[in-house]
Amino acid sequence: MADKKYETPMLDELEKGPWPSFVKEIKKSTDISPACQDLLGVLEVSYEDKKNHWKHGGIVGVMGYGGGIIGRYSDMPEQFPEVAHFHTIRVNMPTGWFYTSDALRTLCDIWDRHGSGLTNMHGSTGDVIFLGTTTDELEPTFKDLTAAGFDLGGSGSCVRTPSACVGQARCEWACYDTLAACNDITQTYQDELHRPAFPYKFKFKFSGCPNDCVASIARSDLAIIGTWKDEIQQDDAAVAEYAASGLDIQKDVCGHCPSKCMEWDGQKLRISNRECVHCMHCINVMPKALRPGKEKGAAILIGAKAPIVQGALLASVLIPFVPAEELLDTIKELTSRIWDFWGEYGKNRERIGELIQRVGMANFLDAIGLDPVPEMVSAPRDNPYVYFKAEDKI
Amino acid sequence: MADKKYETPMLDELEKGPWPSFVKEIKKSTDISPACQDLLGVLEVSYEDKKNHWKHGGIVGVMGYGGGIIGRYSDMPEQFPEVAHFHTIRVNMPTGWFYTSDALRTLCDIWDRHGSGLTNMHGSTGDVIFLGTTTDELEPTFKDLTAAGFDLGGSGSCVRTPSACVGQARCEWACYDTLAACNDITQTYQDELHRPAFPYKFKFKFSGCPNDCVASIARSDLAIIGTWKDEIQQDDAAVAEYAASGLDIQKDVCGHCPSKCMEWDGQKLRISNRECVHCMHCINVMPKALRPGKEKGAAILIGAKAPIVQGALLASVLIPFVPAEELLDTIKELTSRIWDFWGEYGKNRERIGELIQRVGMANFLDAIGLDPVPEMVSAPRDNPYVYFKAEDKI
Amino acid sequence: MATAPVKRITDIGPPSYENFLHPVIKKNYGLWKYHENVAPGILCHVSETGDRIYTVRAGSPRLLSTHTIRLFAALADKYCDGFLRFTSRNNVEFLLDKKENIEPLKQDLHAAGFPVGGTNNAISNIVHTQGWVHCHSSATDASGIVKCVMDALYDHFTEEKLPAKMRIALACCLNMCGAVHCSDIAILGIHRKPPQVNNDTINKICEIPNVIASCPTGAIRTATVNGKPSVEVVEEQCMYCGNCYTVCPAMPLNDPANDGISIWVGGKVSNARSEPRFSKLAIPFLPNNPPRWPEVVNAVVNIVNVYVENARKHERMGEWIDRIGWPRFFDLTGIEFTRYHIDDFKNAGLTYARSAHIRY
Amino acid sequence: MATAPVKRITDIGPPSYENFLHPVIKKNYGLWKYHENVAPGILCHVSETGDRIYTVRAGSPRLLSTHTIRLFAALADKYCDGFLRFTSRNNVEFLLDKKENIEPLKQDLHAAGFPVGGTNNAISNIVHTQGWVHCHSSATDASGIVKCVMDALYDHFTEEKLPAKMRIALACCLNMCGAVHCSDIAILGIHRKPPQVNNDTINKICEIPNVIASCPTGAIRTATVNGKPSVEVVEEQCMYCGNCYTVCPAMPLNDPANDGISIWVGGKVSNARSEPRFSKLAIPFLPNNPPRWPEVVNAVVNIVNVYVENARKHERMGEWIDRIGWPRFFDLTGIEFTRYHIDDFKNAGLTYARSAHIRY
Ligand code: SRM
Ligand code: SRM
Ligand code: SRM
Ligand code: SRM
Ligand code: SF4
Ligand code: SF4
Ligand code: SF4
Ligand code: SF4
Ligand code: SF4
Ligand code: SF4
Ligand code: SF4
Ligand code: SF4
Repeated sequence: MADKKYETPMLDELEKGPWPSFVKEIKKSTDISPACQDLLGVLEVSYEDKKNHWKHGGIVGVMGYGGGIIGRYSDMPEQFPEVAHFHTIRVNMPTGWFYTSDALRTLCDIWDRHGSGLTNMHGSTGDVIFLGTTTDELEPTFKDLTAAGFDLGGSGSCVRTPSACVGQARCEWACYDTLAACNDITQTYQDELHRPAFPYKFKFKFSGCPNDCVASIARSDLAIIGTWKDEIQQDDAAVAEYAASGLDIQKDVCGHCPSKCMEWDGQKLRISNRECVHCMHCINVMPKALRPGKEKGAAILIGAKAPIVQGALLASVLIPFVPAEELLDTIKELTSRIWDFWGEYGKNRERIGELIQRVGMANFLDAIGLDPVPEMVSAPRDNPYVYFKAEDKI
Repeated sequence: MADKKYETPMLDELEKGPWPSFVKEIKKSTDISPACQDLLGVLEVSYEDKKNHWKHGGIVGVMGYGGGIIGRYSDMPEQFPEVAHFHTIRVNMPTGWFYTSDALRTLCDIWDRHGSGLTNMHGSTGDVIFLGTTTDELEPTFKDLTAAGFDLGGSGSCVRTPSACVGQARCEWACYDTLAACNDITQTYQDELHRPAFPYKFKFKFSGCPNDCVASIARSDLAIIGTWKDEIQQDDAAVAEYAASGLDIQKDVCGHCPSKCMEWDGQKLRISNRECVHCMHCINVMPKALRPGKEKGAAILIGAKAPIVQGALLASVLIPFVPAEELLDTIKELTSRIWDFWGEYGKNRERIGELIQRVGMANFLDAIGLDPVPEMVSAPRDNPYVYFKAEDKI
Repeated sequence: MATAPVKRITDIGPPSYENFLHPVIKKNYGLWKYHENVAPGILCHVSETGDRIYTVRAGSPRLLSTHTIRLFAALADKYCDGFLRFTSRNNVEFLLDKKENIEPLKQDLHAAGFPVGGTNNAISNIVHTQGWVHCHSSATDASGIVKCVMDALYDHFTEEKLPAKMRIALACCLNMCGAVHCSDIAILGIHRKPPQVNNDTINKICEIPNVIASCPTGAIRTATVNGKPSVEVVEEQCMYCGNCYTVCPAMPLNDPANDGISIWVGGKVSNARSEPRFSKLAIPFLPNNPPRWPEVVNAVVNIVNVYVENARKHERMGEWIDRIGWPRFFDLTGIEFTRYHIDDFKNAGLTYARSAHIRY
Repeated sequence: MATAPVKRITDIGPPSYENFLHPVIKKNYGLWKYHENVAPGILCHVSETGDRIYTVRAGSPRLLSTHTIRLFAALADKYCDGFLRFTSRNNVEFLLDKKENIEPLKQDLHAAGFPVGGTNNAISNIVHTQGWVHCHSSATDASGIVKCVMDALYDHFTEEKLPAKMRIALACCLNMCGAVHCSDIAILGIHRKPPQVNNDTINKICEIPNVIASCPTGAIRTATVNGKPSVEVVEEQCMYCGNCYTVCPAMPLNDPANDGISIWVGGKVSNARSEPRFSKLAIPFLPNNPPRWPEVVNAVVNIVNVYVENARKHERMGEWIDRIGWPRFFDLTGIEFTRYHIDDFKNAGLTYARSAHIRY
């Protein structure tokens, strides 16, 4: 650790306590870059002032890319010259956040050479965040990254870095290969990822089952959620073992089944698979006894987003089920139709979810050439304000 | 029955079949008034044309009243002169639709003298509907009605005829005296009922318990729904009898309890009354064993309405519980504050429910001087778009 | 010498219900302890005092001649000491203190063509409205369809063979006079053409700004036609609600070829088990086909049958659909799911299925 | 002689994950059969082949120095043949094929200050954002509050003593980078003053029509100030969302006295049991009180404690509140219910309690 440059009594308080301390991390990095000292300095000021000391980001980037860098300037550049520029670089993580120690060290080496030595592992979208460098260092960092086989993630109005749950790599419930799908989509849309050309951002997230461990339904414009179509695979002996070991199957399993489609008579568990909504609960509770069915695939949902502008949205069902083998083709075909429509009709800063809200799902379906199915709605309309189309009238 | 005046082959089809026939009723009445012949005639034309033959109602009424009469004119007056005028008179029914045979005959006598002899027993709001007379007969009918102790119901932008379920007169579940309350409110607001002075209509409905047998929650601006605050009265011996007689208490009673607050171990039924939402289901299924608690009263809900203009609304909770003894005073106090606000801020044809939607519940509560309580919402807001008031900021 | 004018009686309100209560009811007012379903259409309420009152409920077409009302009055005199009432669904209820009077009353009613039933898990009377009999707004008839549907469902009125209560209602236009919007099955008259503006009269008989303001979707704008101030309707923005017509007679929207019926399901009013809720669109359009409306009757009967076959005890229509899901409802009933089922009014976004809870 | 320019490498995307998979994972890819919760922070996945892979999950502050990343790399070399990953909630997971390596790894991690835990029914890491460390939009810090809250909830990370999973998240402004809006407990930075328009620069650096269009509530209108085109904000219509600031730097809305924190509860993402749902407002405002934010920490700890004491097994926060009702939630937590809890945005009407299902 380099010598202390500023008094940071408030930040020092955050070195205390059992949870690992980000302040310690910043302090540790002061030997990598002088920017870390100034970051501590300006952050202490923020802690005193109760406000941030950053200016609205300017447009900085690497040659030929429109995204991947978040420009950031201090509003106290004279006092903290080392963070006068303090841009972040979003590095597209390997799908599923898998690394070898070598790969990690490679990233560290690059960042120690060109930046603050501070990172986020990872950003909320999933990227490796290189936290803080100057404009001059952007291009050299990029060069080293690509040479090492890494590339930038997304920012701005483009495809954002897609992410996937651990999936079949380490999870018994993955109903399709989330890692392969996510990686394929990431590679397929490299141009759209690096060169913002959309009305706003577009996020893909891939979860292998309805537990949705990458929160795709809450945070992605296109959420691919694994599921199955046939019967839950059931091992009666293992069910009996759970019961014998004290699990109250009636209460803890059947009692929480949202579709009330399970019956337990003390001996035999009966699932009305026809009514099962594929919530995962029973499987979660008895992983040795129950497993997703064999006819695997995914549901595709559309339009999740945070509150800005017109209010937050969860994703809604677009295609209730696509068999695993057809998944990638379907996603790509669908995506191109969605982007065509969005590109033409989307307003500036209008996410696809908000556009659908604005034009209505039925019109959206017409535009992308999908037939309406009841799975798309929680219930049919309750208001009688129906716009009948001319062709349906006399 | 008077001689047939028109061929009505289509209507004749509606004399067939087991359900009592309204066509027979009209035909029966042809001996009372020639209007019934012309009504059959014009209705047959409607059946041929597939559209009604009535003109938009004009303003007709009795002296000093603004409501109670629905003006109606035929659009084929030359062909059907007897229904050229065919106004309805809304007669305020006795609360709870209770009659003696004499009272009914009194009404029949009046109507045979002055109108078509056709009625609706009753209109959707609850009135006795005298169906069809001429402008000239309105005042004489009114005179005879009041002489016999009857008065008109509401129409136009006024208090509409309040209605109540049978309540304590014949129902073991009534948590307050719906008939007394409804009758009192009807009498108290005679002026507001007969002389439209509001932005739009205002309906009161009184149900003795959450079964809501007058559909108050769907159809009234102020819905008074009986309920109780303490524990469900439980007769264990009677519960055992139900069980013995074959009722599956687990499945049929506990299994449908929306708050999952009942437990049945085969011997004893245990209700966590603290969590009970007072839905009535268990009581409905076991009326001999379970009864509403002893601390009785009502919840007051506001703002139900049909779709026009901004979409249908169910009523929403305004006061979660008022003890039975305080109910009438509370309703009146509340009503006067509501009307003050509505009178001042309500737009033309804006029901109170829509006004609340427009200004927001919190502002409405401020205006009528009620404190917000969590019972008013199904859940607190999920969007972070909070308008903080100046007094809560620094 | 002029006679003094008779003082005009006004604002007296209805006569007090207390005048019309059966003595057993008066005595046991507020003291009822429980009730029994004696038979379809027959209830017995038992008081804390041990007294009993029997109710015999009969179906009615609601549109009643005074002849029929007098008939009911006579039956009440014969069997009930003259006491009777009507229900919130327009049935007539005879109130008896003598059990032995039930059967003869039933027989007399039957002879006069009035079925006894509608209690407990039966289909009670259809709440309905004026239709072509009296209302200028109507997109369909009311009494006629009700008659046809109840003819077809007659046995469900006189017997109790449903899993739960079933409430059917009909309204002849979107004003929805009656709790149509919260019914197990709702039959709703609809228009499908925008209003035809009467350019000659509108300026004389209506306030044009009011007409414009009346439209929930802002489909109406000012226009000058033949030099006269008028309005025009943007066809794509009109969803035929008729509110402009309610406000202004110069905006009629009847159109026999396009008027018709839509069917809605799964609503309820009671708080029993699940919360009250609106009915949801099942069939966007069926033609008006008087006098027997076979398309509507068949549609309703089909839905009732599928429900009866599939729902569990105590499940109202909407609760049953909750359990099986809408896709299966459409599947089982054979009703086509169309773009019109997807909401596109104000809160449409909240009806999209925002979870991976999907049945296959 | 000039050297040929090195071809610039672009659009290569990330290196393939396949390069980074542990051999046991590669072999058993897609063949996992079930898993066991060995201990807090330790999972064992068992394959159809009988192979096992162990996961040791350690908490991380997310803001990591390369020093710490190198430390993780070294531990991975020591115990895991160099294989590790990070989770979607920013924990680090060491992937071991040797059970006997678990304990020593745990001890090394512990010695370095990194707790093992966060699996199963524990409180996992707090998903969070940049805060004062890097973002110009922030109404509060992120890492600082996370540190304080996790210090207080430390035992809930290292032990599994909750009725179900609990996900806490923090976002420093309404942009909500992270799934804050669907968390069991969400900590959200908020502004409470309208933007202060910089009348000198706005016309130069922003497109005024864009600024006006950016406002979800239409609170911004054109104005001329000192002869220059600018905008003004109608204070009553502004709900401090900051969208105008995102679009235009001349609309800053930081205000130390009024910026602060709101707390939201009961959201979830998974489809397990109940559908995914948004978090709902619990506490409208708590002050920014660095460095330890005691008000926020106490509020969160209180909610966690009340939940732990009252919820049933398998009930996530929101599911527990479903059962007991919001009135009781406010009652048990001692949180005041205010006018701000009642929604008044677009779909507000749908949040009013439209039934007589009431708990007393
Ligand atoms: C770095 C990161 C937060 C973090 O600490 O992890 C981040 C940081 C910013 N986000 Fe974000 N967002 C980040 C993930 C998210 C997510 C989560 C996700 O992607 O799963 C969301 C919510 C999901 C969504 O997209 O709806 C998110 C929703 C927003 C929004 C609101 C967008 C909306 O449609 O509602 C904005 C505002 C904007 O786009 O103008 C925003 C804008 C920003 C900006 C660029 C600020 C701005 O107004 O220009 C922030 C730059 C901060 C800085 O100085 O570094 N950020 N942002 C995350 C990206 C790292 C990465 O690439 O991995
Ligand atoms: C007679 C009756 C239907 C029936 O056959 O029973 C009726 C008939 C009319 N109603 Fe109604 N409404 C009748 C009960 C209702 C109800 C049910 C209720 O009160 O419980 C409703 C739904 C509940 C509600 O108020 O929201 C109802 C909602 C409407 C509406 C829509 C109001 C709204 O706010 O959405 C209109 C349109 C209007 O007010 O302009 C309306 C308008 C009308 C008019 C006056 C037509 C018009 O546009 O001017 C109808 C006159 C028909 C005629 O020619 O006789 N009628 N109307 C009912 C009154 C009889 C009575 O007094 O007992
Ligand atoms: C007579 C009447 C009240 C009145 O003042 O006129 C009435 C009377 C009774 N109702 Fe009702 N209800 C009456 C209209 C209603 C309505 C309103 C409506 O239909 O428009 C409802 C709400 C309907 C809805 O939810 O859509 C209604 C929902 C109930 C319920 C709840 C049913 C459910 O499970 O959802 C019960 C409880 C039960 O039946 O188990 C109930 C129970 C009863 C009981 C058993 C109460 C009692 O202990 O006396 C009465 C005999 C019911 C029966 O038919 O078996 N009553 N009841 C109404 C008869 C209408 C008719 O002729 O059929
Ligand atoms: C490693 C990770 C995926 C990844 O690719 O990184 C993961 C891995 C597993 N999840 Fe998850 N989940 C992971 C994030 C999530 C998320 C996303 C989030 O938290 O933002 C969710 C949705 C959270 C929500 O609903 O708000 C999530 C909801 C679940 C659930 C459903 C829990 C519930 O009852 O609602 C299960 C099933 C269970 O635990 O019973 C589950 C189960 C699992 C299992 C048991 C799956 C398996 O068989 O391997 C894994 C071990 C879980 C554990 O922590 O005990 N995982 N899991 C993520 C670890 C995050 C962390 O560091 O804590
Ligand atoms: S989303 Fe499903 S498949 Fe993916 S890690 Fe979570 S539990 Fe496993
Ligand atoms: S997955 Fe969910 S819905 Fe299906 S049976 Fe299991 S608990 Fe029930
Ligand atoms: S609403 Fe309740 S009290 Fe009134 S009649 Fe119906 S069941 Fe009885
Ligand atoms: S009244 Fe309803 S909520 Fe209360 S215990 Fe009975 S069934 Fe449950
Ligand atoms: S529903 Fe419409 S058409 Fe029918 S009576 Fe009411 S206003 Fe008239
Ligand atoms: S019918 Fe309704 S939507 Fe159409 S113009 Fe008239 S008011 Fe507007
Ligand atoms: S939540 Fe807001 S303040 Fe925090 S990083 Fe995202 S944009 Fe910046
Ligand atoms: S902060 Fe939001 S609401 Fe306020 S003026 Fe800016 S965009 Fe509009």
